[in-house]
Amino acid sequence: MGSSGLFSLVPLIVFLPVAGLLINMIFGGRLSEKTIGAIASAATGLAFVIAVLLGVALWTGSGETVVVPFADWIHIGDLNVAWNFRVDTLSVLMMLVVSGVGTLIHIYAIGYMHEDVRFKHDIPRYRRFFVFMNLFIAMMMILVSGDSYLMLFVGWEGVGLCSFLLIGFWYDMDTLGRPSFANSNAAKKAFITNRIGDFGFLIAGFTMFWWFKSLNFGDVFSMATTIPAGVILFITIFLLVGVAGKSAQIPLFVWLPDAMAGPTPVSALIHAATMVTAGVYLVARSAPLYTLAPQAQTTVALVGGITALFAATIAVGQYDIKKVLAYSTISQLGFMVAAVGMGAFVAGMFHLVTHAFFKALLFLSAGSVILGMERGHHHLAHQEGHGSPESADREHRQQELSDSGHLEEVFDPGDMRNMGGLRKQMPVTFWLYLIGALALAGIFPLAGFWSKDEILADAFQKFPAVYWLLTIAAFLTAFYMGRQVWMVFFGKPRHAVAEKAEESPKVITVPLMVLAALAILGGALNLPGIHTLTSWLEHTIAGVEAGEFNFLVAGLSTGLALLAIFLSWLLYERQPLAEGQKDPLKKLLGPVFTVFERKYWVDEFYWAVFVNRYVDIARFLANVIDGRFWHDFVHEKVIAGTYNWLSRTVLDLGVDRHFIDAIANGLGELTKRISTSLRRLQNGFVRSYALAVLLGVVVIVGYLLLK
Amino acid sequence: MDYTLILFIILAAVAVASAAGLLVSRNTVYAALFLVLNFATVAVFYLLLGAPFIALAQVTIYAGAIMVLFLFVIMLLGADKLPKAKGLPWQRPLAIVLAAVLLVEAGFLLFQRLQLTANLASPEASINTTEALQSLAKTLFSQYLLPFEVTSVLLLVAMIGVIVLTKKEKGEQEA
Amino acid sequence: MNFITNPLILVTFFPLVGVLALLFIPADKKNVLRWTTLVASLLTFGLSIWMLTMFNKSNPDLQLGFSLPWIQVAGWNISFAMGVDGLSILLVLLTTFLTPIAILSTWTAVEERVKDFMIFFTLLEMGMLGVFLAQDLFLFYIFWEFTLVPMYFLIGIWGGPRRIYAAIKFFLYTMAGSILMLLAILWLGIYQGTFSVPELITKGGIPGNVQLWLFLAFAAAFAIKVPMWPLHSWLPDAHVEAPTAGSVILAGVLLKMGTYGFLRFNLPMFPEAALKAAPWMALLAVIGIIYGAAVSYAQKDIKKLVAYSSVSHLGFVMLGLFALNAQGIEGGILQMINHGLSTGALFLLVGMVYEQTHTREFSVYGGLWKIMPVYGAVMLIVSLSSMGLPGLNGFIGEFAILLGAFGSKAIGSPWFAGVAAAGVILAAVYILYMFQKIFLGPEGSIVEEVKKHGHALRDLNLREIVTVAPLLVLIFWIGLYPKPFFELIAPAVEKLLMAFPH
Amino acid sequence: MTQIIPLSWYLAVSMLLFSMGALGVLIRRNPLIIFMSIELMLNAANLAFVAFARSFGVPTGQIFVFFVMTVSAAEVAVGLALIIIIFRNKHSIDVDLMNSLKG
Repeated sequence: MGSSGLFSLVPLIVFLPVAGLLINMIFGGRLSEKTIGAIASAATGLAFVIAVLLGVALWTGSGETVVVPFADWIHIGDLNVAWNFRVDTLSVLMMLVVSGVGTLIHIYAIGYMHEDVRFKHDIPRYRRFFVFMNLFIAMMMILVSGDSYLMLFVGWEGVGLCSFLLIGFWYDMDTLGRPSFANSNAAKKAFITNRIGDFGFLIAGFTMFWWFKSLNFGDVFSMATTIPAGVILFITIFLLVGVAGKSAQIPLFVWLPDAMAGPTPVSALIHAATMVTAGVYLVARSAPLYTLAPQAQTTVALVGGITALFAATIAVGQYDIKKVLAYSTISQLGFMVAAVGMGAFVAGMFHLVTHAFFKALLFLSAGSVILGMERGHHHLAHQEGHGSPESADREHRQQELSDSGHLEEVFDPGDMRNMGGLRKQMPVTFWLYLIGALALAGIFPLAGFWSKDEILADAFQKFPAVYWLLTIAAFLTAFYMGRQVWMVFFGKPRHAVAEKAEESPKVITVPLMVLAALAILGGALNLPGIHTLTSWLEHTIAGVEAGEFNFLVAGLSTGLALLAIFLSWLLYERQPLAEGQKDPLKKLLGPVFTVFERKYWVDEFYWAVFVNRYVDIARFLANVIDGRFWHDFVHEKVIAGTYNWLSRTVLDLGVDRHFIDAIANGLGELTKRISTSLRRLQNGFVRSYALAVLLGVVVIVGYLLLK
Repeated sequence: MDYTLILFIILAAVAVASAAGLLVSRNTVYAALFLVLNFATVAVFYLLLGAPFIALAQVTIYAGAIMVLFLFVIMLLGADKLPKAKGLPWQRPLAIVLAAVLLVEAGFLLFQRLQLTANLASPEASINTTEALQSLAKTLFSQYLLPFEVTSVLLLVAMIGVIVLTKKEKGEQEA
Repeated sequence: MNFITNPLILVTFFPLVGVLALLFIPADKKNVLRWTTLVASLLTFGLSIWMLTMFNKSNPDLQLGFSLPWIQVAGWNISFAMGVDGLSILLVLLTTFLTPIAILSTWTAVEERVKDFMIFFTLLEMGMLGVFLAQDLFLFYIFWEFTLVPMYFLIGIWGGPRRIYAAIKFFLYTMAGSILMLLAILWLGIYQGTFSVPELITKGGIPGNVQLWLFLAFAAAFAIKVPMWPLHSWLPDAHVEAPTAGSVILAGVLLKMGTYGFLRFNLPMFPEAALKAAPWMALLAVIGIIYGAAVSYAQKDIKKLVAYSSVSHLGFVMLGLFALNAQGIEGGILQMINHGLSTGALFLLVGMVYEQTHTREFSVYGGLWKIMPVYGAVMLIVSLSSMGLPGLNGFIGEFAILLGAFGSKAIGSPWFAGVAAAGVILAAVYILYMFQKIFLGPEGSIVEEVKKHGHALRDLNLREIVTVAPLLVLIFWIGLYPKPFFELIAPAVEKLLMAFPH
Repeated sequence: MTQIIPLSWYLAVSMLLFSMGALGVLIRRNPLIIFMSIELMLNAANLAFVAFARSFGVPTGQIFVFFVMTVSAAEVAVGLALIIIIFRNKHSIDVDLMNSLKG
C-alpha cells in the first residue's frame, strides 16, 4: 500500500519546525522580518501538510495504529526507550489541530509581532519569537506523536519550556511595558507549577515501569488488565497530577491567568488551543488505563467539573480582556477533562478541537483589539506631542517609563473599562469576535454548541453531579462572553484612546477569518447521527460509543445561554458602562463579586501557605541550619574549636609550655649563652679563619709527633 | 763539590729568596714577578728530578698562563698597593709564630723521625730515555683516564662559572 | 607489552611533560605559558581518545592495564597497577576534556603567577587521572592525596578574599576522611595479603561485621569528598573562594572522585555491607537532594547557589549508586559526567560575568539577556541541563537514577525516589530563580556600575564561546543520543551487579 | 760523577716554601697576594710529589702533579673572577674589609 510510505514521513512533523527554527536562529540576523515570519509559518504549514497526508493515509487505509521506529534513545538494563512515532487517529487529530491552528497563528503573528516589537521598542526580538514558536510546535509534535510515556514526557516538558520562554518573552517588563520582574515571574510560575505536575507524571511513570517493565503505549495497554487494580489507580491518579499541571486544573491552574503576560499569539496557541490540551490528550491516550480505574475516572471528572464552574465564576469578575479569556480557557479545559474523565473520550477530544478553533479566534481577535487600542494610543500621543511622530513617541514612552511608579498613569490597552463602542472603529474584528463568543457560548449551530452539548449529554447520562456543574458553568460562560462583547464593542468609548482605535491589517484579519469559518463549521466534525470523529477515534480508543443527541439537554443549555446573554444585555448594554463607573454586577452581587474579582484569593493563599513557607524553610536551612549550625557551630566551634582548644590550651599551655618547654627552653637558653660567647670568634675575617686552620694543623701535627 | 749540588744550593736559595720577596713586597706586580721567578726555579728542580714533562708544564701553565692571568687582573684592578687598614693586631705575630712552629715540626719530622737517608737515583738513568715519558703517558691514559677526563669537565665548569660570574646583569650600571 | 607506551601510563603522566616544559619558560612570558599548558592538556585529551579507541567496550573487565611489583617489603605486596574499565573510562575522558576548557577559562582571569598556576593545574590533572586509573589501593591512595596539594594551592593563592580559610578547610576535611581510609587500606593489605583491587574483589571472604567497618572507613573518605550531607560544609567555602578554573575542576572532577570511590571500592569489595548500608546511604542522599536544593535557593551569591546545587546533584548520583540496580548505577555514572559538564559550565559562565562585573550578588544583576544575548542563551541551555530538561543530558541521568531508585530492592522503598523526585521541582525553583535574577527583569544596577568604570558589559567573545561550545555539544549529545555512553558503562556495571542478589 | 742529592733536601726546600706560602696567606691583606701564596703552597707540594716519584721510581707522583696543576688553574680562574666581582661591588679588594659573615 502506498500509505505505508506516507507513514514514514512522520518524523518530518518534528523536523520541519526544527529546521525552521534552525534557519531563523542561524541566518535570521540577515533576513527581513517578513522572511523570518514566512520561514516559520512555512515550517509549521509544511508540518500541517504532513499531518494531512498522514490523516489521508489513515483514512484510506485500515485506520489502525502504525508505529514508525526512528531512533534508539535510552537503553539501560530492561529499560528500553526508543524514539518511535505513533501514528494513529488520536495522534493525527492532535497533529492536525496543532499544526493547523499553529500555522494560522504563525501567520497572524507576522503582523502582530511586527507591531508589538515596535510598540515595545525592541525590534531584534522579533526573530526570537519565531524561533521559540517553532520550537514549541516541534515539542508539541513530539508530545502527540511519541510512542511511549517517556517520549510524551519529553514533549510535555519541552512545551513547558517553550511556554516559559514565551510567557517571559517580554521578560524585562510587566504587561504594561514598565520595567519589572512581573513577566518573568509569571513565566517562572508557569514552569514551576508545571513541574509539580511533571513530578506526578514521573512518579506514575516509575510505577508503570516497575510493573509493566516498559513505558511503550502498546506494551502498557496490552498488559493493563494483568496488573492489580490498585496499581492502575495509583498510576492514573498521579497522571492526573500531571494533567492538572499542564491543563490548568484545580489545584494547579494558577499559572494560566498569569501566562497572559506572553504576547497574544502565544496565549492563543499555547495557552488556549494546544499545549494546555495536552492533559486532555494524555487522559484520552491513557484511556485503557483509566477505564480500568473507575475511582480515578470519578476523580478526574470531578476535578474537571469543579474547575469548569470555579474558573467560570472568576471570569465573570475580570476586567482584562485576556484574563477573561484565560479563565474561560481554564473553564473549558475543565469541560474537556470532565468529559475524558467520564469516559466520554470522543466528546472531550471533539470539544478540544472546536475549542482550539474558537478560543484561538477569540484570543487573536482580542489581540487585534489590543493592537487597535495601542494604535489609538499612539495617535493620541502624537497629537499631544510635538515634532516628528517618532520622537514624540519616544518622549511619551520615556515619560511612561519615568512614571512607572504610578500604576494609574500608565494606559492599559487590555483593560475593558478603557474600551467601549469599538464595533465602529474595528468592524471586522467585531464580527470575528462575535462569532467566537457565540461559538464559546454554545449557540446553535456554531461549533461550540455541538461539542459542548455532547459533553453535557454524556454527563447527563453518566454523572449527574458533573452535569449540573457543567451546566451552570455553561450558563456563566454565555454570561461573561456577553458581558465582554457588550463592554468592548458596544456603548460609547470610555477612554480617549478607544475613540482613536484602528482596524488591524489583513495579515492579522485573514487568519482570523479562516478560524472564524472553522468556529462556525467545526461542529460538522461530529454531528449527531453521523459521528465522523467517533468512528475516526474508534480505531484508537477502544469501546467509544457515539453519544445520543439529547434534545432536553441541548434545549436547556441553549435556553440558559440565551438567558445569560439577555441578562448581560440587561446589565451592560441597556445602560452602557460609563467612564469610571463601577461594574453593575458589583452592586447586584456585592461581596460575592469581589470574591470573583479577586479570584477567590487562591494566589494569595498559595503564596502564604506554600511559597512563603518554602522561602522561609529555605532561608532557615541556609542561614540557621547550614550557616549557623553546620558551618558556624559544628565546623567552627565544635571541630575547629575543639582542635584549637586542644592544641592551644591543653597541649600548648599545659603540656608543652609547662613541661616540655621547660626542658627545651632550658637547653635552648644554655646553647644561646654558649653561642653568644662563641660567636665572637666568628669575626668574619677570612684570614682569622685561615689562621685557625693553620693552628689546627700545627696542633694536630704536634700531637702526632709527640704521640 | 759536584756541579749538581752547587746548582741545587743556588736554586734552593733563589727559590727561598723569591718566596720571601713575595711575602714582603708591597707592590703586587713585584710580588707576581717574584712568584714567576720561584716557579722557574722549581721548574729547574723538576728537570733535576728527571721530570722534564712536568717541568715544561710548570713553565707553560704556571709561569705562563696563570701568572699572566694574575698580572692581567692586577692591571685591571689597578690596586697594586693597598692603603693601611686597621687589620687584626694579633694576626701577624701569631701567624709568624705558628708558621715557625710548623717549620720546626716539619723539620723535626723530616730529619728526626723519618730518617730519610735514601738517595735519589741518578738523573741520567731516566732523563736519557724516553721510556719514563712513555710510562707516564701510559699510566695517565689508562689507569688515570677517568680522572683525566673529569679534569676536562672541571675546566669546562670553571670556564662557564667564570663567564657567568663576571657577566654583567642586564641593566646593571657599569661599575 | 612495553611499559612506556602503555596508553594509561601515557595519559596519566603526559601532564608531567607539560610541567617539564613549563619549568623552562620564563615566568613573565604569560601567553607562552598559557599556550603550552593548553597544548599539553589537549595532547593529554588526544591520548585519552587514543586510549578510548583501544578500549573494548563489550569487555566488562579491566583493560589496557598492567601491574608491576613496586614496594615488596616486609610481606607487603604493593604493585604499580593501573587499568581502565567501564566504571572509570568516562571519568578519565571527563578529566582530560574539562582540563583544557578550564585552562582556556583562565586566559584573562589569571594574571598573577601564571607559571605557578599552570604548573599546579597540570599536576592536578595528573593526580586526578591517577586516581581514576590506579588499580592498587596504595597507588590509589597516593594519587588521592596528591590531588589535595595542587588544589590547596590553587584555592589558597588565586582564590577570593577568604581563600586561606577555605583552602585549609578543604585540605583538612578531605584529609581527615582519608586517614580512616588509609587505615582500612592497610588492614586490607595486611590481612588479605595484597593491595591489588581486582585481586581483593575476587578474593572476597571478609566477614560481615569487618566488612561493615571497612565500608564505613572508606565511606568516610568518599562521603566527605562527594560531599554527602551532612559533611558538605567545606564545599561552599571552597567553591566560592576558588578561582573559576579551580571551581570547574573541583565540581567537575574532584567531587567525582568521591562517588567513583564508592563505585570502585565500596560496592565491589564490600557487597554485603553495601547492601546493608544502601537504605541509609539513600536516606542521606535524599536529604542531600532536598536540603541542597532548598539551601541553594536561599543564597545571595551566584557561586554559592551553584555550589549548593552540587550537593543536590551529587545526592542524585549517590542515590543512583546505592539503588544497586542497572538503571540506578548507570544513571549515576552518567550523572557524574552530566554534573561535571553542566555544573562545570555553570561555574565557567558565572566566572565569565564575574570577570566583567567583579560581583556575584544577585541583587545587582538583572536584565542581562538583552545586553548579552549569546551569554543568556548559553546560560539558559546549561541551566536547563542542570535542572534536567528532557533532550539535554541532565534528564537522562536523573530519570535513570530515579527510575532505578524507585524500584530498587536494596533501598527497599519507593519513598526515597518519590521524595527525591520532588527535588526535581525544587531544582526548577532555584535554577529558574538564578536565571531570572541574572537575565530577566529590568536592568540591574551592575550595568550602570560597569559603565561607570568606562566600559560597557560585552557579550561572550570568541575565546569564551570556544570555551563553552564543547560543553554544549556534549550536553546535547548525551541528551539526545546517550547510547554510546551507556554502551561503555553497561558491561562493567553488569559485572559489578553480579555480586549483589537480584 | 754527579753527586746524588738526598730526597730529604728536596723535601726541606718544599717544606720551607710551603711554610712561607702559609705565612703569606696569613699575613697579607691583598687577596691577589694571598692567592699567589696559595699557588706557592701548591708548588711546594708539587715539588714534594715529584721528589717522591723520583725516589720511588714510579710515574704516579708526576701524574698527581699534573692534576694539581689543572685544578689550580681552574681555581685561579674562578678565584680571580670572584675577586673582580668583589672589587666591582666594594671598590676595594682588602680582605679585612670583608666581614659580612661576622656572627
